[in-house]
Amino acid sequence: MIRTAWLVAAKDLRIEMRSRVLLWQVVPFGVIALLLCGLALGPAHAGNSSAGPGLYYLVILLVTLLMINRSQGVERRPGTRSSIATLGLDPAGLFLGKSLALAIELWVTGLVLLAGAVLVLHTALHGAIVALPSILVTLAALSAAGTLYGALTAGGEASATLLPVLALPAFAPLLIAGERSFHNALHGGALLGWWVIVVVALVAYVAMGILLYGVLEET
Amino acid sequence: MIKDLSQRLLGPVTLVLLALTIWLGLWVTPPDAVQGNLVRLVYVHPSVAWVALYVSFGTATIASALYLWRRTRSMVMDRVAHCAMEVAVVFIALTLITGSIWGRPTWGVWWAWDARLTTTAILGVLALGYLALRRANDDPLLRARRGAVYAVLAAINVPIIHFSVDWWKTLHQGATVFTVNGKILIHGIQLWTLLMSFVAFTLLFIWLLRARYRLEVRRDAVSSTQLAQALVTRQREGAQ
Amino acid sequence: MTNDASPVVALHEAVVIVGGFPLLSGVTLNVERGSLNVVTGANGAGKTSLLRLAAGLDALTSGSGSVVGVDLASGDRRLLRRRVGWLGHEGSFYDDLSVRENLTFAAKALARPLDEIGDAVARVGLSSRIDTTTRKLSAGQRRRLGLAWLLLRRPEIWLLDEPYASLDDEGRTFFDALLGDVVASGATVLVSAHDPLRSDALRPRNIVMAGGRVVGDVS
Amino acid sequence: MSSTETPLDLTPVAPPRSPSRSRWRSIAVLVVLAGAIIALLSQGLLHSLNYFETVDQVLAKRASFGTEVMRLEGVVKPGTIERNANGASFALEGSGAETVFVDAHGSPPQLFQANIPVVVVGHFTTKTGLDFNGTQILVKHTASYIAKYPNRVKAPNGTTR
Repeated sequence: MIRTAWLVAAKDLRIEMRSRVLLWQVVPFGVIALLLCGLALGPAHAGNSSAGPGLYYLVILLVTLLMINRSQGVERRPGTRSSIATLGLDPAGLFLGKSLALAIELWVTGLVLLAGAVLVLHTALHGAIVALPSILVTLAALSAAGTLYGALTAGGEASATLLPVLALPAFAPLLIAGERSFHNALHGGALLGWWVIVVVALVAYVAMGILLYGVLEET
Repeated sequence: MIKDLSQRLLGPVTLVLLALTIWLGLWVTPPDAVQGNLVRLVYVHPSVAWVALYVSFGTATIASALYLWRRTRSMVMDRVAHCAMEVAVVFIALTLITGSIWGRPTWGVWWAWDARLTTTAILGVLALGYLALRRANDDPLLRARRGAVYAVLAAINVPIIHFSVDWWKTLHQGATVFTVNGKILIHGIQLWTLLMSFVAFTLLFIWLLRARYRLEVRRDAVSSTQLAQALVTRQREGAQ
Repeated sequence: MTNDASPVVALHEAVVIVGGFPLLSGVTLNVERGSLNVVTGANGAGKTSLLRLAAGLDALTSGSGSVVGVDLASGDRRLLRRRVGWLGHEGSFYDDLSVRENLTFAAKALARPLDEIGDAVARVGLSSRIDTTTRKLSAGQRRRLGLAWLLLRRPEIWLLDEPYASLDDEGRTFFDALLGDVVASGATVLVSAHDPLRSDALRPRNIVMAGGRVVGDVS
Repeated sequence: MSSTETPLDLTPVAPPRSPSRSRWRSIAVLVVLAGAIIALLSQGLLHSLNYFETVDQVLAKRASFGTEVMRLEGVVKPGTIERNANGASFALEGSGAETVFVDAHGSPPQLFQANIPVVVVGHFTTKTGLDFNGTQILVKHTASYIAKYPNRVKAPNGTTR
């Protein structure tokens, strides 16, 4: 399982290195979304709003949806699908590998967007640094959940529209916990409860993925 | 024999109990000291919410988990899960509507960012997502598997969503019938009417589920006839 | 491995229904170990579906069958897929990876020696393209990539879907010779093709399909 | 393509043994999953915070609330309600005699009246004073439903409230 996970994760990251979809499409999308958030707040609030953490995570969710589609897309070309299926990879390892690769990609994107939030939305730099651990764990939970929901919706005609409907409600607690812990890192406040939410979500999704990814792959 | 009788009586008994609940709730029970006639919503809202959040969603979750468990995997479980989730959508919608009607005069707002309210709304979207996922997959096997995985994921999400919203902020009354010190804080006839409403709406759920299940069995029968025909047509292609 | 006397593929009234359409409508077929079999028939006759069923890529809806001793109804299809060699007509592996990267990934997944990759690629005449991204290969070159994997994999049953479709004359000659070698080494081959094989040297068994069933069988 | 080199070795090779579905792995994962959910539930039940501060809490440590936006819960003191063009002003009392004076904007909900618990969203006007500036009044659900005409019904134990 672990061996397969490393193999798959390395493969997905190599595909990203070759195709640079993240660099040329996803990150620019995230940056423009952040700018639009600033514009939506209006000139009075764009520079000094307390909505920074929330908007940051909202943009992260949108970016995550794009990256899930990409992550599943590379597996779903008809020829790719059958030839990879005959390698008979362990589904739990496949899930872990794809989640890990997605998490690493999300971390990179998340850091770039965090810098963007500091620049554009004037989020305090020291707060952003304090919030970094919770951001990394939240993004890991998002990628585990995203890999599951991606596999759940992949392949159909309407998969690109179905994914947000299914995944966003499940992302809601991560958005809340991420936003609150980011906010509390900036302004002070309790963090323990939010760590519990994020860590439990991470553990739950990884466990469900290990148990159930095979059921989703076997069709 | 007994099974047959109970099946035949299910519908009439449900209707009688619902009618009794309405009669007791609207005419017999007195208005509340503070809430006045608004208190009558207590005979609808909690019991509808109970069916929506626990009975129907719970049935769908358990049936889905049983489908995923290899030994109990069958299309029966898939059908039960699907039908229960459809009923759940209706009851969740009713919960939100009655809650909103109650919230407006007591809270002054149609919508409050309250833990139960928000969780219920997200649960409603989860249930709708389940139905959307089923519609998007034609193949019965694929549909059953994906639906079951999604339903179990949704169920595990419920406590996570609930507590995250709860800690975000909370405003709602505590448990009414069962308080911590076991003291019942509701008056005699009101209590009996409330309990009757729970029984009546639970029976209504069972009745609806059964009707929906029967419809699904017939649909499956139709599609298996169509499949048999398609198979014969396909074999004839080869004979020519 | 399974007993030599039993057939490698044994199907009885096998029906495969996908999305409400009967791809196979009752196939009864035995394939002996070490034999060369060509499945012919018009478009939509069920050739590809038969090979996909044998590869463990599609599930059996009704009827019974086994491939290399794995039961199609109750067995683990993932374990079956690990044992077959599959060459689809839609291309193979990941478009964004090079020939070498794709083969390395597959070889690691099934514990095949990496130092044989160069040899296998040379055999199919792709040496000059070994570091080319698969996306940039022509349709014929992609088939050769799939073939190189099978040379590296050395499966006990070769399932080749329309392998002649995009090959030039030189490729066909090479391919005929290869099939002879495969059968001689004790593996079983199922090939789908539009027309019966032209080569007289191989003397394959010709299975004719129509309407999702076997309608003719010439040894 | 060339077939001139040494003949290919194509002797079939079996794939490496794959650990087929391990029962122990599933059980271990289920245990971890159950542990996570139980941890969440226990935390959740410990932490079930109220999102308002009661008048008593506020009076006890008034300084820590300053003028930040908060939700204040208390009972409307009878005889203090004054409705005006902007909304209403009234006094909120806790268990003691001390009260907080609330000036709320916006029309109060239908059920707003004396002697009921309400939650007011707003902030104190000064750092230490007891004047509260409200933007919204929420009538709090009480968990008890008590008949308006107690004499019309009898509780099972024969008492009336």
